[in-house]
Amino acid sequence: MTWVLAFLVLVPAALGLLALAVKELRVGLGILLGGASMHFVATASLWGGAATMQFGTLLQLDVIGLIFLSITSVLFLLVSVYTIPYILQGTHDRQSAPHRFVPCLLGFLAAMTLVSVTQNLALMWAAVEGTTLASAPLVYFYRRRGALEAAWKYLLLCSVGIALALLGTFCLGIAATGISAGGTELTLDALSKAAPSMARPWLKAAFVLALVGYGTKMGLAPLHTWLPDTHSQAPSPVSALLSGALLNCAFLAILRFFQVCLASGDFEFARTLLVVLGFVSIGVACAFMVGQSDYKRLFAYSSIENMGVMAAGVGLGGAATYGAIFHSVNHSLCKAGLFLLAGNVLRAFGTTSAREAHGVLRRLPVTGVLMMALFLAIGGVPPFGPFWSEFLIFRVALTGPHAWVGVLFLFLLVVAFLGMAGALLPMLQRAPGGDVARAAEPKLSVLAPLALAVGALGVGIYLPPALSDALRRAASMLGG
Amino acid sequence: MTGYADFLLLVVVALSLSIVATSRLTSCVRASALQGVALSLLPLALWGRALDRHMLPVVVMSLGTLAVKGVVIPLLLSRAIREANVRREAEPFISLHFSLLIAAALVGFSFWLGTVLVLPRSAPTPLLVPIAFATLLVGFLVLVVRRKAVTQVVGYLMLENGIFIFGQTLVEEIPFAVELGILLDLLVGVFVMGIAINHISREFEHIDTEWLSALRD
Amino acid sequence: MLDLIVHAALLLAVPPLLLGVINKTKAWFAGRLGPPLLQPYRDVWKLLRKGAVYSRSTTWVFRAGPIVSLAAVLCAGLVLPLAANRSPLGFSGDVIVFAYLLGLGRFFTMAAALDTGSSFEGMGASREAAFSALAEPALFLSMAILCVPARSVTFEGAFGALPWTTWGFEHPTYLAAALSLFAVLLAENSRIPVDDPNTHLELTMVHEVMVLDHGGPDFGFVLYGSAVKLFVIGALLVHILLPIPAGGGWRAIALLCGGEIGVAMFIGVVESIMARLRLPRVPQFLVGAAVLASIGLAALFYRGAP
Amino acid sequence: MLGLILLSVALLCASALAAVLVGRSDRAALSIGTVGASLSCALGATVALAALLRGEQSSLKATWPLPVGELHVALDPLSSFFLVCVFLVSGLSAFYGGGYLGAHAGKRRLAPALFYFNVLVASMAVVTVARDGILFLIAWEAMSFSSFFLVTFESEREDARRAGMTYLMASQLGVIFLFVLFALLGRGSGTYDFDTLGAASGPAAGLANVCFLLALVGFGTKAGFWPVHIWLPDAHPAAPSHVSALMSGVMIKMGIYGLLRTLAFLGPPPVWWGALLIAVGAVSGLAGVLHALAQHDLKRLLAYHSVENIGIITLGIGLGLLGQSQGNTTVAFLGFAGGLLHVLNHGLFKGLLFQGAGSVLHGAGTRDIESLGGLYRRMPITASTFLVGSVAICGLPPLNGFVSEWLIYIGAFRGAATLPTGWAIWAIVAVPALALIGGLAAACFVKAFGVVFLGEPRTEAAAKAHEARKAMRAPMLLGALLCLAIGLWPAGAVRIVAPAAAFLGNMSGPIPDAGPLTAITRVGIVLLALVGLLGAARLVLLRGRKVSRAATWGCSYAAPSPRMQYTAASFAQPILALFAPVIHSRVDRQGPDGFFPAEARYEEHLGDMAGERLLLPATRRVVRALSRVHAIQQGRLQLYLVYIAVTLVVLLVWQLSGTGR
Repeated sequence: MTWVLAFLVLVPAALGLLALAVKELRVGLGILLGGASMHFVATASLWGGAATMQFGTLLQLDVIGLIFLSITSVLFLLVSVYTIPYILQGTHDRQSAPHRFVPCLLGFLAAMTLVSVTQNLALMWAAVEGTTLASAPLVYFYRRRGALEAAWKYLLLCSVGIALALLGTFCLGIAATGISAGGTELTLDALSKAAPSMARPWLKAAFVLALVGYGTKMGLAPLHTWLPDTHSQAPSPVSALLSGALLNCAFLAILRFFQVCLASGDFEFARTLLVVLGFVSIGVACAFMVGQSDYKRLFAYSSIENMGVMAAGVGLGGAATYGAIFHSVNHSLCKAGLFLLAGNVLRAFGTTSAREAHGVLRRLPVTGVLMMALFLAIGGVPPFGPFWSEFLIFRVALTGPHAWVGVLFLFLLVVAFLGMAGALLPMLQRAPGGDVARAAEPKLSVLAPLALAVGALGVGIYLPPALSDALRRAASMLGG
Repeated sequence: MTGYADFLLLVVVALSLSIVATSRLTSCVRASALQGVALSLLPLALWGRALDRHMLPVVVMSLGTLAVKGVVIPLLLSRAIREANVRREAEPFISLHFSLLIAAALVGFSFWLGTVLVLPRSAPTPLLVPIAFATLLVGFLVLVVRRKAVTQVVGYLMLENGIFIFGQTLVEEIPFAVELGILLDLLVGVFVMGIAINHISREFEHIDTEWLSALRD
Repeated sequence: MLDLIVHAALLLAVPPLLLGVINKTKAWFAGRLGPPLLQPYRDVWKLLRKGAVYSRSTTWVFRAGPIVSLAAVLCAGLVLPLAANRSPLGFSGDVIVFAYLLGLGRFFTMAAALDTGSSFEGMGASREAAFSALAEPALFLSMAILCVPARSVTFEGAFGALPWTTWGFEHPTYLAAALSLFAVLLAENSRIPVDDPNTHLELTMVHEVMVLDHGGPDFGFVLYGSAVKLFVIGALLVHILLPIPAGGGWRAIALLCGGEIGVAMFIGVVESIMARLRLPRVPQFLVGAAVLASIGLAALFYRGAP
Repeated sequence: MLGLILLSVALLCASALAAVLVGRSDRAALSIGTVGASLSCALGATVALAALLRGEQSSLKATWPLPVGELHVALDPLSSFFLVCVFLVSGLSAFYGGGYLGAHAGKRRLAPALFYFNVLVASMAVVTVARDGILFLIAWEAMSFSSFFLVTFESEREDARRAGMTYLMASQLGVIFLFVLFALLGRGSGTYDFDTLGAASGPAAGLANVCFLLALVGFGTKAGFWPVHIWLPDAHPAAPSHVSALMSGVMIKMGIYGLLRTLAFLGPPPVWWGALLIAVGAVSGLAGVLHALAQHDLKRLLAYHSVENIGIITLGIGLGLLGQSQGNTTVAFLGFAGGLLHVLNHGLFKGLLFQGAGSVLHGAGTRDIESLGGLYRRMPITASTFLVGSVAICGLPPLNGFVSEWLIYIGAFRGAATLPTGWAIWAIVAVPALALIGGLAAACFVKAFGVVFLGEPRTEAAAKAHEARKAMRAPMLLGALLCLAIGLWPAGAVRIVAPAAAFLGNMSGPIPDAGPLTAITRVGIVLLALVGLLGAARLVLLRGRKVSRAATWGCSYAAPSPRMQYTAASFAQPILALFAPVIHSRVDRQGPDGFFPAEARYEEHLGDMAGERLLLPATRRVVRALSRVHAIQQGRLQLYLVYIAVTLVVLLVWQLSGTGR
């Protein structure tokens, strides 16, 4: 059974190389869809399996990884469904190379999968860097100056951040050396075993470096600066994957380091750091969401906000940890859907300015309704999923030692919601300018968002016991 | 053998500072190439005594480093320079002298870090940690104060070099494959950056990242 | 039963007399002979026997105005004790009904005025609205002065609790109540200094201008209604000022009528010696009354009367 | 009983979904939605009434699939009473809406409106029966958002969207307080079940005070206390009229309900709560009626009157608390009963008035009072019912508004007479406040009714106005009848309110006597009899006499025109001039100048002081402060790298300093 882990990583990679050879678009899309569904099936098969499974020395999967892996897999499947009409009748302008799209996507998938199925921190580092390299060409899919600039910033900032993360990994390794004779491997288990007797300075340095490094990738303010540019310039399916899956991978990497801190016994400093960066992220994101006129940037900032929520949740500990993991599920569902819908709007109106693209509800009824629903969902309106996760975190924050933290948390969330409303509601509700004609909405291009919206509503109304159980176990592994 | 190691480390620092101080791109690239060569020697100098134990990793690592950091990447960069035909840094954000001062301060800071972060095990040389941090931070400085894309890549390389130095302490811990993976990542990374630089020079007629500040709020 | 008959008789018969008294007083002050004392009765009777002319723009609201307002004041008169401490409709809480019945009458008078679509009558209605709104607090505050110490919300209880043995400076609060009630009376019945009942320039009128278009029986009702209103509020005042025996009887009736006539004469004196206020100053007059009453109330609480 | 209530809720939701499913055809959606809503409201109202009269107390629990709380609903007198209000007014509005929306059929998709309307009613019902904090908050949010979508029903209109945004801001910022409130209440037990919250005999005094203030602001935002009422005068006019009727009639009362429900958790109230509520009520009432006088938009005027009436209700509740805290059962009962009865009454006559406004809008095509007039002869039913509503809302006998205000008055007088001096003053404050509010309200509605329905039409549109459809007239007539019924039979109305009021003052034993209510009936009958008598007398007198019709006497002015009638603005001017300092008025005038003055104009814009002096500037300041942060995202890669470096160094120093040897 455990060979599935290798399968999950290798198959997308191999298919990616295969697709590189193929020039015919439809074939490439076929490969994409095949790879995605295979990946999905394989992932689904893992849910029945043991709590943790290992393959070789490098691949190892626990429940946390399983959750993030499943998110990635589901999103990727839906995104690849969405991609078919997007590429075939897409509006990619001069010299954009659609045939490079599929290989990069598959490589991206492989890297992200590797992040969640390994527990060797060094290998995980390599995988995260791999995600950057695989997705950079995707960001620069449309050969536009803006896209180029975004790609360049993405590449450089994330590489630098990742470099710091590598340093952090090394620090951890150094901290672990000399505890058991003959060195320890950089695997989570070994490190956790060694953790209690690690030299604290190294441990702290390691966590700080990892937090800053992977935090850059995860988009925690003030390290988030690449995120809005990239998300707004990349093609919508890519933005959906970046926001819904990639950020989670970075978060997972931080969580691995956090686990080591937990094992070491003194983790309060880590929690404090997470809470501080989390709140900074939420606040900064709020500031940019109020009066934001570019809807794709708006969604990007909302992602930053939600990353902050997750970090703060893990930092607050207790039931909030559960909330944080649950929130990462919810956020991926909502935000991926929103970005995909943004793609539809962008195609219909040809602008990313919320002020110019108005009358969505009338021009694109299905897209408009879905966008409204997902906006409410991510805004934390019951009974959608995010409401629950955010409420759990809020409750812990308010009943904790400093009640004002909870109040601040809630206030910032509401401000963010209102900022989003201020930009989106006119865009959705205003009367369409000029022709009121309904624009075409291909079935496949609303199918994926619909599924995501249903999912976001579903986990809010009825959380499947399997999932809630997995969340609970993951939370307990993270000190919740 | 640690004498050689210390010597090499000092060479590395000197080269970093020289990169900070020079404005000609070609000499920046050359200096970083030299740094790569010095780094490729470092494993031998450090682990030469223990070659019997880690023969393969050490040798492969130094050869790989030599190839990647000493040869391939410099060639890539100089090609990029030739295509974009720029000679020297127009004017950095901060004057060279001042950035040199800052670099010195950073070196000082990294020595402080060295006092805080003590290698638990008997280290080959105490200079390892401070120099690693120094290289890293100076690389950061270069990234920050220079405008040209090429120099920024050079700065990124220095960053990586610092980490590489750091990694020297972990030859046993890090599995072989992973090290190769890291090297590969670096290579591909710089390769992609090189492509990006080419696109930039084609788009904007030069590789000045000044022009890359259109996306903002 | 007898009480009821007496009550009704007083309520229906006396009011026009008061108008006559006022006019007589004013004439006497002006050195004129003046109209006969019973002239108001004749006016009403004459009007009731006339036909009517209605504006084309009016609806039944216009016709309902005089009827409802007269009905309201009559009802208020039935709520208020006249020559005895008991009234036909009195009950615990009747003070409030009393005030709101007056309000009902006013509402329909104003509506009727607006129904004609004439700017003059609209103007009158607007002024009436403003002044009466300001008069309400004064009315209620002075009633509170009566009710709170009596620990009762009925006229019966309030009047019963009035301390007759020692009056005046022993109980300045009642003086305050009486004064502000008198101010309310002047305002409600559109008397100088609030309004001049027999001015000739519509622009300066308040109440009279509202009923410009009414004629015949309707105007008769209006005239009679205002008289009844005067009588009713006057009766309230008289009850505060004079010890009317709770059991009723001839002496009570005499005291009431005497008191009413006294009030009417006093109004006449005021109208003769005062000029009417400029419209913008009227609110100050009413607010002053309210302030006076609240001072009285404050004094009441200060002395810890309840 | 409870089961039936839930059944009607389910019916509402089902009809809502059905309306969406058949959304392609407006007619079908309209009929399904309306019928479903009316039926379930009828069912719910009767059941709730029965439960109320039988003093039913039943509860029902179910487990919840999520890690927080559990599904817990229950009935008690308070809930039953508010359920009666909700279902009664909602039923009328739904029926009216059937006719009202019919006019829109074909022009716009109606399914959403019907969907959200039914969801709104359902959510209000759930709010009143919820016994678990989470469920309560979810229903609350559902209520806010469904009403939000109804407000923005005509979302292509700029003002509707802006109103919606204001409403959204208000409700979301308000709900913060509620979340904090419940989280604080559940702090100890970790559960939000109302039983446990209530059982704990109230939290510590300090926490209780905090909770009370939180509830005051949080629920007050929905109820529309001054100055957090600011969303209300925008939202009500923007919404379709049957929705305005619903929102103003019952939805804002949910704020009152929440406040009352919270008071049950907080243990015995300190006396200053009552005083504070009285103050809030007086201020809201006066501010509301004054701003109402300043309005020329009929629905806006009515919206401000909602603020006024909420103020009256709050006065009553404040009195009740005052009495309760002093153990004075009579005052407590009178206060609570008056407040609650006014909740019902306001629901009835405000619903009626908004429906009337809707018919005017529908018949004459404008809400601007100044361009109406003379509608009486064009839409008699609407006009007569509107007149009834106006008299009722002014609290004049013999209609229902009088009864509730009377109770509050009596309570205030009793309180003044029996409470210790320090607090008796607060009781007596209520008296002149109510009196002034009443007087101003009368002025305002004479203006509204007179200028809209009486006199001559001021514009073509008004002249061409037509009467509302049958489906719209029926509920108005029914509402008017109910107003009269309660006014003439107060004893019955008080019997409905008494259990809830007794529950609030948690009084055991016999319900105290609310005074001789039959006497009010007697007065009312006598009054009507006198009116009839005099009317008959008039007919008798005029028989055989010459009755002729002529033009209004214009003081012998030759060419009168409808434009010369007294306008609403001029009618209200004397009062507004008196209160100018507390109303935010902006005058924009260009006087005639020069020898041949070209033009002269005078505009006076009367805004909302709370909005334009308090809340708007505050919001602007916050937004400006936030936009300052944008400086950090200014596009330079190098700068971004500096952020990373600085963060790294700062965190390293923070964490590592002191850990060295």
